[in-house]
Amino acid sequence: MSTDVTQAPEATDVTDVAAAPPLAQRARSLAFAAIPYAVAVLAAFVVVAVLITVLGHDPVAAFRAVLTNSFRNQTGMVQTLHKWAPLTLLALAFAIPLGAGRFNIGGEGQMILGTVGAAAVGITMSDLPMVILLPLVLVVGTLAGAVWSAISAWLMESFKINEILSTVLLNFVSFEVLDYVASVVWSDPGAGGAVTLPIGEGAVLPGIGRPPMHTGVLLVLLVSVVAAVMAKRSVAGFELRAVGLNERASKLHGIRTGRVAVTSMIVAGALAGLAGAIEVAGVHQRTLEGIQSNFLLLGIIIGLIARGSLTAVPFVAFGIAVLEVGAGSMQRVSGAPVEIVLILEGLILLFLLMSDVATERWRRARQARASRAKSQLTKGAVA
Amino acid sequence: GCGGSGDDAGTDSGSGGDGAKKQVIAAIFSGPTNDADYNAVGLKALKAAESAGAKISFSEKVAVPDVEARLTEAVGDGATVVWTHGSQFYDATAKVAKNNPDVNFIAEYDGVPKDQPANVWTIDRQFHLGFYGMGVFASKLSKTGTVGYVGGLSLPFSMAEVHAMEQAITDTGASTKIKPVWTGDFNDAAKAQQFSTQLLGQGADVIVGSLNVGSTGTFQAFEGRAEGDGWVTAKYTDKAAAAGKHYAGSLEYDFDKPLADVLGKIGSGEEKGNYLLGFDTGVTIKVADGVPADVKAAVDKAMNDVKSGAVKVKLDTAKIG
Amino acid sequence: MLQMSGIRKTFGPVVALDGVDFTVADREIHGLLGGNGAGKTTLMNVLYGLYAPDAGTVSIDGSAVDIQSPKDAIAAGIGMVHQNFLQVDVFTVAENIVLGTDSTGLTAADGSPQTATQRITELSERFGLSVDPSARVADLPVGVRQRVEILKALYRGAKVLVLDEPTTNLTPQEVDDLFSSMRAIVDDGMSVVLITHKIRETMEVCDRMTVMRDGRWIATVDKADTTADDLASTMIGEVAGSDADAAALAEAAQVALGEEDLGEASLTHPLPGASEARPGGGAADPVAQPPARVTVRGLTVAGPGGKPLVDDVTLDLRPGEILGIAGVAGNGQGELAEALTGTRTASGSLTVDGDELVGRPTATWLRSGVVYVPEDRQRDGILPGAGITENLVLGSHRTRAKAGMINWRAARAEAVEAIKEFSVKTPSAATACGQLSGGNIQRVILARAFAHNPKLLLLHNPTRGLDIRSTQFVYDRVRNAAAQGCVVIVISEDLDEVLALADRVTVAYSGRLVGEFPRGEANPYDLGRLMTGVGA
Amino acid sequence: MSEFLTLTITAMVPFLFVAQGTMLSGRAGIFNVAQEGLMLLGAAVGYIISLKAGGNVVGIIAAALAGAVVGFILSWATTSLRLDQFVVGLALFFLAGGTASLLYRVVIGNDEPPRIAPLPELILGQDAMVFVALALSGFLWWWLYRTDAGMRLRSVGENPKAADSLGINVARTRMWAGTVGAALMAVGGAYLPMVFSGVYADGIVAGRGWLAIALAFFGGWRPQYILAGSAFFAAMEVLAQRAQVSGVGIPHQFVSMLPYIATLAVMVFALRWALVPQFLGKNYDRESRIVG
Ligand SMILES: Nc1ncnc2c1ncn2[C@@H]1O[C@H](COP(=O)(O)OP(=O)(O)OP(=O)(O)O)[C@@H](O)[C@H]1O
Ligand SMILES: Nc1ncnc2c1ncn2[C@@H]1O[C@H](COP(=O)(O)OP(=O)(O)OP(=O)(O)O)[C@@H](O)[C@H]1O
Ligand SMILES: [Mg+2]
Ligand SMILES: [Mg+2]
Repeated sequence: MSTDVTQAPEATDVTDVAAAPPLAQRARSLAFAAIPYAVAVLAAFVVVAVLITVLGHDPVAAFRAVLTNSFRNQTGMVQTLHKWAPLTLLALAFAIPLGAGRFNIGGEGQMILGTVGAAAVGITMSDLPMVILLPLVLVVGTLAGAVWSAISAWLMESFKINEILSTVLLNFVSFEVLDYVASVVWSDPGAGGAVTLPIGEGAVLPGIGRPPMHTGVLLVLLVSVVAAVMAKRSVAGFELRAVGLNERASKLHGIRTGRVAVTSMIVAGALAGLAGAIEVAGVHQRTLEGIQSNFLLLGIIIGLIARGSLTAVPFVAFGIAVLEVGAGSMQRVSGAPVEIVLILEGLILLFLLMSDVATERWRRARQARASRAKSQLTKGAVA
Repeated sequence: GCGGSGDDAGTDSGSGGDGAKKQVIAAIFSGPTNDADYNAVGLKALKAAESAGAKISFSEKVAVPDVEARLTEAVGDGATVVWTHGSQFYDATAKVAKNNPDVNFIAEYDGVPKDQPANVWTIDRQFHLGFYGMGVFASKLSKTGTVGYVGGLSLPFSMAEVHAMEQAITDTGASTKIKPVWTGDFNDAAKAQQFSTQLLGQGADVIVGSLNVGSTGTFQAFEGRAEGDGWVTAKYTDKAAAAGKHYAGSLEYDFDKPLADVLGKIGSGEEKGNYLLGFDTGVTIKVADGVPADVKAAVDKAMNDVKSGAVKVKLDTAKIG
Repeated sequence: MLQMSGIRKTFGPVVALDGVDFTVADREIHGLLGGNGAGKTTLMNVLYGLYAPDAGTVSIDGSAVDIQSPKDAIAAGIGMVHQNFLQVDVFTVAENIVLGTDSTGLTAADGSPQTATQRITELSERFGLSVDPSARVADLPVGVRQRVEILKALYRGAKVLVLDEPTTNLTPQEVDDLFSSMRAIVDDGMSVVLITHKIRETMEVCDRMTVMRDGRWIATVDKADTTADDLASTMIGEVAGSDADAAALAEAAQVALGEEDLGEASLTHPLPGASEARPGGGAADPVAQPPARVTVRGLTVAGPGGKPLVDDVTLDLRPGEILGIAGVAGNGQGELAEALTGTRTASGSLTVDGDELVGRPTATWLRSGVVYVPEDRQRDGILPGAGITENLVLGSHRTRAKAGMINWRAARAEAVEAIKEFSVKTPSAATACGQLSGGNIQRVILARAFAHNPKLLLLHNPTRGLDIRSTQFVYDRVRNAAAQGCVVIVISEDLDEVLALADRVTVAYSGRLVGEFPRGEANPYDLGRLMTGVGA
Repeated sequence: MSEFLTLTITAMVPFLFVAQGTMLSGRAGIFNVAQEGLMLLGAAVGYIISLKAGGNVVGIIAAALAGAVVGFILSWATTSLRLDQFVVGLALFFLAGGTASLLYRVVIGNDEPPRIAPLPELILGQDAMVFVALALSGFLWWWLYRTDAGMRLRSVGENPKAADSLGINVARTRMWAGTVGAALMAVGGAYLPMVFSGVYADGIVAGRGWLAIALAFFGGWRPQYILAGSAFFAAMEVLAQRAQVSGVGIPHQFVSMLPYIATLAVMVFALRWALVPQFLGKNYDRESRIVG
């Protein structure tokens, strides 16, 4: 799963492995690499356009909404970044344990616990000044997420209970926890849903710009840079990958594999918890039923599209955030039924993956042709 | 930050249009508008507004975390009135309203919110009023003296509904017992079916549903029972076709008039207010044909008493269960 | 009867086979020889339909066959025993054997096929391959699993049986059994292709041999027309033309040839870089004995049934000393190796330069200079999906890090050096280690081991599956490390190897170390008796 | 039959279909994660076809076919193209779920949905699908452990390379196991409107697809334990509901946690059966030396 390893430059001569290709060449190859993805998105749009037309709506308006919504003004951008933040954290929460070969499907429950922890502090200590309250809210949310994933990690290490099983079940438990907190403990009587009371003023993440973007976005940016650097360069990142690649060999070479796996799960829970805390402190100022949205699934998808590379996660997350924000407005703008969005997203995903395969096949075919030509040439020379 | 170049381009594009004060309404629905339930009722009202000359657009199946984005986009696209259908959207609506003082907002709220912005109308659904009538209805229908109440989430409004039913029973001097349960999901029909079956098994013979599309499960629980052996009621819309022979009626909500009224007030410059939903403004208990006449009479009387003020229904959100 | 011609196969930039021709006659045992990464496995995988060749044809009995998949190969009468067993661990022997054949006649009684069981028993008797059909293969020792693999092929009525380095996993007795089975198979009208690095084995059992090098066919010879030495030099190639290299390779060639008098040979012809040069000098130099660098006291690994897997092992090892531990596989060598390197919980004591290590985490052992080259390299030695660079860093990743960060640029540069120094055949340092041929994987592991500057180096079957040149290379490296004061323990089932390397030889038997012979006093006969539990 | 038993059995049936479908695909190495979407699609197709064609049997068959199409796409994309099983599964979850809603919208429109006839009772007050589900579990057990084809399928999930080397067509085995497995999942979805609600609604599945994945793990990917596990889980669910109906004095949110926590608790004491196919979710590439 480790891209850092498998995507290294294609060198045929051992000696030039250490040298990186020049920047211009890299930029160009990056641009070329983007073409298949663009084609994939386009293909998905074409299929969906047919569908929209058949249903009697205007596909052009629909797609204009999808693609431009994030960029046409600051509001779109802020909305996109507000989506990007939890998506990135949830994707990391999936990708980090994945590095160690563990599937954390519990990002949703961990995030919910994060919102509950954050809201609990934000509501009960609402009078504290911001310098104390805000950090406290974020820390408690993070810890709550970590504790939730620690349960799965503990079951996994001590009882060999598959983490997919335990995280899925704990997600369902977390819904009940949230329901209890939002409709019993700190319920907002006026809200027609399970919604808690608002958190104190001092617990709110300050915004910047107009419309305000909450500073949680910057926090997530920082977290993703740290995560990427740690994954690429740190001992911890290496051990994580090693455990995922071969647990036995890692153990024989001095890595405490159990500890690495458990840590990866707990870090994941902490990140998901932080996502919850940021949603509370930055967006909703409370926790509420449904606050987890579909961040878990999108996070998994992002983590997998990034092939576990933590460096790629924030970029992929941005792409998905643009799509999500844009797709959401499609119906209002074009009148096309809202289900089209799901179909579009599903197709884009499928085609993106397929474009990878197509590129790879094309590249291999070209390589094979080239190497055959070369061998013909050398044979000719000998003859 | 995200680039400092632009001033907000979209905001004033709508207001500069033709001189006529044609309203451009954008609505936000929480579920699918073809649910034959709460969202369908909303769409109907919106369509009515369209017939009355407004320009409309809407988003459905909007999750709470996404509503702010949908609202801002609607404003950006030139909506002059934005309506969020469902009180879970109030907070986001108020927030966006504060940022967009030139646009009018209609939100729903159970009660009167604190710090209601100057450009926000709220519609108070007062579910407890309707359920007072349902209390009379169910109590009269029950032969066993046990009525099951099947809710989704145990929200304050749901508590108020149960308390209002209890008040109705006390007021009518009956000794009917209410067994309230919450399935955890307004739309999970399977859970509703299971709970209803258990309630029926435990001696209840009337099921009062306070669900959305999950209500179909309460109907299904009567499958295999003889006609007349128990009754089931619903909320929001007439569900006679789906419910079958045990259907006693429904507490129906119609938003056509409330929406038209509020739009009218906004049109006449009244930008903030609280619109109360009650038996005089679109709420009604529609009793099915097979229901005994005395029951129907009692329900009608209860509705009239509430409407006239002869009966004061207490709003009690105290926790149960 | 079988003819492959012009076979070409590339993996990305790697040309694994370059126009190879290969023929097998009726009723012959055909040896396929060549260095690591020569393409032997690849050629046979092409034959078996596992790899689609870029070019080339296969014909059987004169008519061309189109082999797209193992199914076609099986239908064409080709059977193959793979270098790494391809078995379903949770299945029984019988299930593994009949899997995929038509109508296995499963019964409800014990979930194992009745008629099939009969046939398996019959086959195993006929060819001397005894197995228990109802045993779960995961629970079986390698020797038996090997037999299961052969039975799988025979059960399908193979006419040509390919054995890819079958002897690497076997004890000498088992090798003899295997060879007689092979004879029986040939007598039954089949042909066998035997891939091996052991020239002795080919000379013993093969009728003809083909030598490959660098993905090309080099020569095919009759046994009658060649000698072991000729074969060795053909395998090694042009380089052997120079005298210096030839001399350097002689010893490994001897091990490969498996000359019986090797014990003496090593006494009478001291080899370059051998004992005298070393500070410890082992038994050969009794005068100036420095104090022990590694002491082991009562090292014991508890076993599941009360009987310890490793039983009260006590050793004193001087700097520069090479201890050889011979033994038949399954006498607790694996557990002993792991206990001696801190990768398995054990009781007792082990000190390196006075530091007690038992009970400390593996990382501490590594930091104290204890380095382990495990036997099962695929499973225990590498991160198959990671590049060579990362594999070389494994184990030293903590010590080389500054502030918790690894300098990958430096690591890459080192890797490029190591690849050159250890002649690892790879397209790049970023190539996934799992893609390398068996022998090249071992080179990577050794490169990593020596880079640790070990104080105690434990090698378990270090040259299994290595070609002559690599074997010699390993020996030189081991002696070099010893010359610098490293204590070396070589655990090997290859008696020749133990005798060639060790200053002192002992035998693992049933979890204990029995007997002890200084260099030169050990002879294969005595050792053999200890190994089988007869002597001492 | 006692009400408790009847409720448990009916609650178990959809889980059983979906978890056994998950198991069947999984034993061949295909880890389907589109259950939630497949159940929705099954429910929508089952409902619509039952309504329009006037019979539950046709509805169930149509649902199975719709599921099979999705399963075929999953299997093809992961065996022929070797796309990541998880991502494709999630993409198909979106696609299937979206298609379900869209179909319903297009066919039924905005009207109040008519109810379809419930599944008729067969014997013991249980409908035919109960017996189909039980028979299916028994059949799968027999087929997996007592037939050659079953053995081949298991080998593909445990060690596809070994299977391949014995001439077993790994891709084909995975193709049909993935297809049939998905069809079963859709049937599990179709059961919902036929028994619990009479109509289709977007909220009808409510996470049961994800729970079915957990149940496949809970049952150690073996049909007999999946049957036991689904029954246990359903019983816990009904028990929790019973507790709420009778009123136990603890907030119902905590009572509702019972099935999930009980399942985890059982796992703590049942390490032994917690097996997972070795190649679950891993694509097989014949020419790659790297396993997985
Ligand atoms: N599946 C594969 N993917 C990539 N490269 C491969 C693959 N199989 C073989 N190779 C490469 O082809 C070359 C020949 O490998 P092969 O395994 O045939 O060698 P061999 O002669 O069997 O060596 P050994 O004696 O070490 O087993 C090597 O360079 C190897 O890295
Ligand atoms: N002697 C027997 N008689 C009847 N049935 C048996 C017998 N042995 C095993 N079985 C059945 O065969 C199946 C496999 O049994 P077992 O408990 O060994 O599963 P397993 O090997 O752990 O599973 P898997 O092979 O899937 O990993 C089970 O359904 C078991 O009940
Ligand atoms: Mg080989
Ligand atoms: Mg078994």
